[in-house]
Amino acid sequence: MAHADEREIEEPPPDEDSELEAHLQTKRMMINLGPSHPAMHGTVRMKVELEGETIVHADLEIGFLHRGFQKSCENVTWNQCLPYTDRLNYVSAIMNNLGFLKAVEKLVGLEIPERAQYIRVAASELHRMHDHLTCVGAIGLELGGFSAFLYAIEGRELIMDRVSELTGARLTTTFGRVGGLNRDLPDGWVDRVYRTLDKIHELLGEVDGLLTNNRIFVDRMRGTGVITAQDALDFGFTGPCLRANGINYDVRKASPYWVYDRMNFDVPIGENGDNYDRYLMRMEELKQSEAIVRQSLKEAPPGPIIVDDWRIALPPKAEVYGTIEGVIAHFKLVMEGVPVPPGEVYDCTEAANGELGWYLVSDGSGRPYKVHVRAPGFAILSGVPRMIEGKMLADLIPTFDTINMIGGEVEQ
Amino acid sequence: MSLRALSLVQEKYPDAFVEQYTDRTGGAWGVLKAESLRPVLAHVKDDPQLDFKLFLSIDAVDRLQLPDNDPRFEVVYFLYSVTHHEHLRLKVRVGEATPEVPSVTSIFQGANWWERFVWDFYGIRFSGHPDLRRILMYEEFEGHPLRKDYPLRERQPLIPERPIRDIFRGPGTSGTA
Amino acid sequence: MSESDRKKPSGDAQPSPPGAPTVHPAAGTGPTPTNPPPSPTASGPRAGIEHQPPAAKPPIPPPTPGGKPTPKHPGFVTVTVDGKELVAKPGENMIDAVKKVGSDIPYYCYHHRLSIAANCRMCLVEVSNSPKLVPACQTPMAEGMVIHTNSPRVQEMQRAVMEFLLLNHPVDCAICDQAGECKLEDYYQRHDYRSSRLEGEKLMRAKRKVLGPTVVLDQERCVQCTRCVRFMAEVAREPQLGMFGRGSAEYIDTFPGKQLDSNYSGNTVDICPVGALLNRDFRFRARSWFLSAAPSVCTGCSRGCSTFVDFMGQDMYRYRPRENEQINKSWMCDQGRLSYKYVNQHRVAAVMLGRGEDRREATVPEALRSVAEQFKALAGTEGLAVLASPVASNEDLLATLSFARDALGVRSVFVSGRPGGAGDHYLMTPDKNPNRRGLEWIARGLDLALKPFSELAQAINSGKVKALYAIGGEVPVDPSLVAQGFARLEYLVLQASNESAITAQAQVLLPAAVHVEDEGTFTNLDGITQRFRRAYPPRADVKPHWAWAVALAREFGFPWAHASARDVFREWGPRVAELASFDWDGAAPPVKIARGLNPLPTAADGRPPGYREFGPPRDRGI
Amino acid sequence: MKALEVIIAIGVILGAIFGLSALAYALGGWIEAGFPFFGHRLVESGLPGWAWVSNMLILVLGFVMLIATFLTLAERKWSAMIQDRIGPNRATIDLPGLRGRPLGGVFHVATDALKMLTKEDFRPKVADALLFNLGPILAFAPVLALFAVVPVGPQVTVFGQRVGLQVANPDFGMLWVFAIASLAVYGTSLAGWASNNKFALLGGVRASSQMISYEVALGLGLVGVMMAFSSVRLPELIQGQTTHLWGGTVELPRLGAVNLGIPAWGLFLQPVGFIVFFAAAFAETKRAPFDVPEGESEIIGYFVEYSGMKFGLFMISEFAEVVILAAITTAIFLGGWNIGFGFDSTLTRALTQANLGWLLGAIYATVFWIKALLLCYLQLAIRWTFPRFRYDQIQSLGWKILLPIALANIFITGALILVDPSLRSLAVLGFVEIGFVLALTLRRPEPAGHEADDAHLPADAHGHAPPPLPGAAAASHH
Amino acid sequence: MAYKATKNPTTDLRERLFLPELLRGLAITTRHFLRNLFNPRDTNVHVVDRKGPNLVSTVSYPEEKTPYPPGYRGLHRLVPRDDGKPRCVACYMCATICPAQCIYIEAGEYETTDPSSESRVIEKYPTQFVIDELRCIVCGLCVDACPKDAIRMDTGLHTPSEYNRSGFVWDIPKLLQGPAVSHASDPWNKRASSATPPHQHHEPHTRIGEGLVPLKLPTGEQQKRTEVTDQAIPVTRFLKD
Repeated sequence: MAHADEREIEEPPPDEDSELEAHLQTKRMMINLGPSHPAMHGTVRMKVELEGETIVHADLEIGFLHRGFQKSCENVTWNQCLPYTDRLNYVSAIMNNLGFLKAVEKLVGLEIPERAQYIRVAASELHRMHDHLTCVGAIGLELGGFSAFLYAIEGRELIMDRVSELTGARLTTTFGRVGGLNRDLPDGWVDRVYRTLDKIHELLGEVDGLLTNNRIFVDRMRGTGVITAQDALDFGFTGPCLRANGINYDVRKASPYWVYDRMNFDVPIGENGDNYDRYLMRMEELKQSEAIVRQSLKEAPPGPIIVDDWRIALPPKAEVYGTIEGVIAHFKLVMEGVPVPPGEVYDCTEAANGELGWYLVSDGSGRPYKVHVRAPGFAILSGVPRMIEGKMLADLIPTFDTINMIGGEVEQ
Repeated sequence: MSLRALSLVQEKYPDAFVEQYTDRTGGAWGVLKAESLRPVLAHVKDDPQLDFKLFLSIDAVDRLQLPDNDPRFEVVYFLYSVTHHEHLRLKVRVGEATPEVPSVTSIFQGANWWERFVWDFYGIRFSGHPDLRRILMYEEFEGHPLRKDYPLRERQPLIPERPIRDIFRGPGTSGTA
Repeated sequence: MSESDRKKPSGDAQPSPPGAPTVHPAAGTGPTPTNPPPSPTASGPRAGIEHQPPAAKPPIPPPTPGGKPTPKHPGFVTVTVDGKELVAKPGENMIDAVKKVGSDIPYYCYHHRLSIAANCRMCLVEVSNSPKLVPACQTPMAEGMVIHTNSPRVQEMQRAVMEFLLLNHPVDCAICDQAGECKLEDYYQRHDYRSSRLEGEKLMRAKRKVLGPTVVLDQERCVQCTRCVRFMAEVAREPQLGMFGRGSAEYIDTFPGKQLDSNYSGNTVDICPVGALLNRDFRFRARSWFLSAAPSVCTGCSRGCSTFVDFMGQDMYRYRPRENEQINKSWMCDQGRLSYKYVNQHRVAAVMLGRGEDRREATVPEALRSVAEQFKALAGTEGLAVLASPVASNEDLLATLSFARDALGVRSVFVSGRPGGAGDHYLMTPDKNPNRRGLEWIARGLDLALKPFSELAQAINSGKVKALYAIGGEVPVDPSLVAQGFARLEYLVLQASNESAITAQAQVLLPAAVHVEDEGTFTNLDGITQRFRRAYPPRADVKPHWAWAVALAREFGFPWAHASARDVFREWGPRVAELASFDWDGAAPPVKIARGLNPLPTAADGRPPGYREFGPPRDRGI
Repeated sequence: MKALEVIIAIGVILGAIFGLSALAYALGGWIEAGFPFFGHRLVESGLPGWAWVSNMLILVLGFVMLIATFLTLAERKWSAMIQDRIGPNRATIDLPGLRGRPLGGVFHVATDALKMLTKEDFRPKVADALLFNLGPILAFAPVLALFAVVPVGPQVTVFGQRVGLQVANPDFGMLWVFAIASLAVYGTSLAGWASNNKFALLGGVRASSQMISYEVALGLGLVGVMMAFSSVRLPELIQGQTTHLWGGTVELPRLGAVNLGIPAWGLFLQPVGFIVFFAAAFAETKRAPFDVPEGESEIIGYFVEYSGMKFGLFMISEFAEVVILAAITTAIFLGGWNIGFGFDSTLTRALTQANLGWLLGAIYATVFWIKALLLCYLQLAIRWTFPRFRYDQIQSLGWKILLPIALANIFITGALILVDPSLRSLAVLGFVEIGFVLALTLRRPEPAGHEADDAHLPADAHGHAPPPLPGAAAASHH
Repeated sequence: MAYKATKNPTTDLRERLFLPELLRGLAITTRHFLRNLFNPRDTNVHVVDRKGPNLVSTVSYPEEKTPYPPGYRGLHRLVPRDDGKPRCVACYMCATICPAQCIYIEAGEYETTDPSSESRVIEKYPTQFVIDELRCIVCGLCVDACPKDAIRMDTGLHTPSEYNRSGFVWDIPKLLQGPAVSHASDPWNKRASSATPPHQHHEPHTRIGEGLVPLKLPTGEQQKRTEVTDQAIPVTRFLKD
């Protein structure tokens, strides 16, 4: 273990400046935060070396939630991967579902029906709000402002209701299929979404009133968890965490997919790269997402929701029940999966926490040969030691909150 | 997508690429020689014409079951340029016997964890990595699970597993449980 | 690529559809390499059987104008298939030939071992010398012919044929055993994939008509390709099936009052491209896509037909014939087909010590210690005899007999084995032991004399033999009689795979693996040695014979460290003259294991994987 | 219906307080007047003032502990209401009439107590046994002792004896509060150290440093009031606050002369002092936003290793501190039992004439507790509204903000008192300060900056003014 | 068109003074407190995004329940035919697509002599159909994959709790519940007599649980059976087809 030795040599020799300090020897305190600790979202273990309350060195240990995502996906058909993608970022599962499907569709060379694109946009943005509300609420919670948390969670709960009406499940949505969607919008759903958005708007105002200008909150957030733009790029920050550094990179704008180019929205950017800016990014994006949901639902055209190609999409049920053609196509698709032609693709969407990249390799069979997920949280989490070393122990809390680490996607 | 970048790199380092591809999805990528990986990555990061400063990720592909599987592993680097809005995909191929690739942690700090990831799951070493430990699997784990020849059913529990007996009663439980 | 290879449960024999399925042509389908071709080809990694020799590229002779074209390559026929030049032997079938250049012509009725019927019309192709589309199976290739297997006309025709074939096909995939290995499914998805345009009613005909002991017929599903009729007439030479009726009322059936009771009737199920003929033994027991296949050898008789073993988890479901020009062509007999059952049933599962009331389960070291203790005392004396079964593989015999010679000091070996039976006119032989020739060779190679079983009985009765080391539990006479004889033995060490009357008499019963659970070789009665592959690992303490021999030898103090059948063959194979030149690795069938659809791991709570959670498969059927 | 329930609940609470106060007065009067002592009555034996015994029992064990106990319920119920939840509503007693009626979750208090008492009393093997056990006691005992000097009701004549609701009225008055409050730090720091747990140690260190830091501000915040009323004894402070700053006597029919003036409550005279004292005392209670010693999402706190009733002592001492802080603040800044605005004189006159001293005292005590309960609510609301300070920010708040403000306040107050002993100019300054803060609070915040910058964007891009949608407009909320 | 959303509240006196913003926060929470204190809780769980005077959206679970939306993925059921047997023909599609491998099926064959005319048509039925509800991840792919409309997740129930794991292994007697479903394309509808109903090919475009053909109902015998089923599980829990 040569590298371990090198590290020990790199450590600075003990400070022998003054005689006084020689007598007043202080030892650094090593404490373990996690894997089961209220501040460690999911199960992350952080070995922290403290000098007083100042973090001298932090070492993150992840993997407690590892489920073998890639290996699992390599052994099921493309559509069967969807439940696995649910469990990556389980707070915005739809975005994972649809992001994965988008990559597969790109590999196949499919263009999905327009209505499906609109619904995908609306569902994604709803779940972006879901994710951001959770994050904002969690910031409140872990900084002690419990009411703000519950107001945000109330909004999140409403989105969950809408999502369960849309997808059939609150959390693990398994929404969408290669080539489109597995179900259309339920009756009256659009109106309920509008009402939900109204309510969330009101709740957000309250969260905003409780937190944004509160000096206690501002003091906790501003100037803590700072990362420079250079470092942020280096570590691979994307999404709100990168934009908080003033770097304008949003996949929805940089390479618009689905119908995002028809959506009227803006990308908020920050400048300081601290916790406060990251918090503001999420608050602003909530408003932007709300606008996108409204717009996409308003403009969604009628029409089919999945491609009419029985090699890709399951035939309509009546055809399956009644005709041999339908049942054959159905069987072939279930048995062998979508025949994705051999090749590889890298494709990305803007998930709630940043660029959700998929690197897919197909060998031409119905199952993926390789599914690499570039989870935004993984890169961001790897930058956390940089953000908190030299800061106080308590700064760890808002930092962990604002990066919105989701164990499921980081640990695959 | 990143053909421009590939050709720019080609200009600067004529010998760097083993192969270049474009595929039907519109993606383009290049396979680099292992020794030119670090210079090329440093170049694409710093050259203002390229400016691939955003480090996305690293992963590997075990090509064991693909028709063309020599060398066996392919380490893939994903970069993005926030100024030119381009993705860049670079690959390095490495054989099975001594899977070792130069580390790029000194160029991109974010590579640290991803390289640990690749080491963990594919057993590809990164020479010059400051702290090449497993990242998601536990230290006691043997083997590299994403290799295609790692058996899917292999189990390496740290705590001995206790079989759960009552499930073996089989179906028909709606009567007597 | 043979017919039987095609019918594999996984998708390995079915190349994925050409090009990318797309509804948006502008998106582009094929990869565009700037340099070399990008990653994997369509055939995929699991298409290992398919071998595509590169087309020969001799120098191009100058073209001759007018008249009958001069052969471009003298002695060969040169045609152009989909823009690629193909050099074929005269008389070669077009369907087989075009595969060499990567073209694929679909067909139902064609079979390379049967006569040409050309009645399914699926193989229609466009050729330069005919205004109409011609059936590829029937059309001889002419010099300079230009063949299009994939032109729009051909595609439209394939669609039309598929539509016709499906017109009267019942909506039966859900209950049809053929689903997953059905050519209708494959070709529909590849060539048609349109919805039904049928407005009227489908024809209704006899379903589930039992044709004989092996085969059940569903006349609705039949596409009238007559492969089965031709097989029974031409290969089995027992014409028991016929086509009856005319036009849309045409159907397959047995002749009135007759049954399909040939010993080769099972092959009609194999060659049936749809689910019309189904095997009654396999019926409804498993879905084909769950089954994994491993190349193996039938152990039903000394013919040693090459087979595929279809298995799921640690259970075997069926044999399918594997193409082997030397032995069984593409066929196997029904008796052999059913001979797999001993692999699943009445297996010896644990090491047992003691006889009668003292019998108890024991650990492996305990049993080995006990054997070593007893045998060491008797080693080299007349009182210790060795009984070897010709059902064991060559590797098993090599290791066990070497152990018997070196450690037990015997000079001769008694031969057990299954009792003889009937043979037939084609493949089945009277000797039901798959490896008698191998046993003979090995005994000779190891300087051991072979003695018949009857002498052992005498020796036991006379009290000459007190202890017996038996490899394999099969005996040529009634097992209960043998068991009575064995009861007189003071010490019986038996390595057996299946429970029988004899295993009850063993003081030490060591559970032995069967051939599907290990690698190895058999030598059939013609002296052809065949490798077989392991399908799945044995359960619990079950070990191959050679492994028991090695373990016992170590207990005796021999430094044997053979870890696989391969090691065993490397060590002792060269001592047997006939096996010395056998290329053990090279003779391995190319496909290791064709995976079933769901090889997912066990659950976190340690339960076995999904489908066979509740015990071994049951015997069902009509 | 709900309003009725609320009114009934409030009535029950007030009735209980009133009854308990009346009981305290009656008992005190009876002890003074009729309690046999050395064969004589107290008055006759020359040992008056023994009513403190009953006061101690009823005030400290009755009022403080009961209110603190019910605050555990209130904390959950009120926070639930703040956060749009229901709160405790499950525990019921299987008795006729109570069956299936959770009564707003009031029985949860009992179940909590039962839980605390019956939980395993766990002690880590590596902990220091003596100090570990001592911790909760040292944290709890001083808190109760604090209440000794707080007067809950005025001195009235009961059974012919002058009785007040105060355990002790020493000359040093408020200094007792400062002295005892600083003792509680031993409990927490011992608990943190003795647990032999790094998290607990961090919590203990944080707690002790925080409590010691805020001692200073705590004292200085009160200096202004003490100067204004020239006393450190709480009854005198309250008495001082009953005076009127402005306003004249109005002769009303049947009620006689009524002074409709603005009372000289400490809050009006010393808003800055109030804030400083309240913040500092809040920090002493170690409740959010000053709960870094606990810091549930960071280090879990000095009592991380405690369970059962030992943990319960820490918890209940926290709530007792809440009550006591509310009581002291009421006494010093909200005029104690003083109702103000002319009611006092009328009421006193009427009831004194009717010789219903106990009634007068009980009414005043109820008023006192109403004020204290409002302050309790304030503390709870603060706890559920604000985020937590950071450890160093607490220190800088104490040393860099509260301390200078308190000092400045003292100098200004001193100067103003010197100039105008009638306290009116001090009150004017106080009103100006209060008005300034309220004005800032009520002013609408400016719209966020970006909207002005990006005026060219359509309005609905920001989601604030979405176009009227058929669904949204038609949506009725039953 | 990115815009700077960052701001610096430390330049604002209100923020610097602590008090104004704290008071505003207190006002928000106190407003909630008072609103919830004086207004009765609306137990109408249908309208969860209410904006009325009382905001409490908590559902007191066992007493109040939120209705499952149509299409919600609940506990599985095996859909019965009109004659009470499962529609399932043991085609293993659900077992194939189940990512959790929680479905175990064993197929059986109706006797050729089975008096029921339907069995003549169907031949195959599940002798075992077992779902390990502990393994199930409720992804709903099995419902998608069923070519016979034989498995649905429209019960609106969750798996009830059990004391041992085997209780979570649901087999046919437990799974077979809910109203019977019949389609015109079902083989017994086509083959029951020589006068076969016309084959309906282009039934309306259906996805899971929608647009199904109305129940083919019922003779007196079947009516009785349906009622029994309804008693066991209130029909309201099932979604309208």
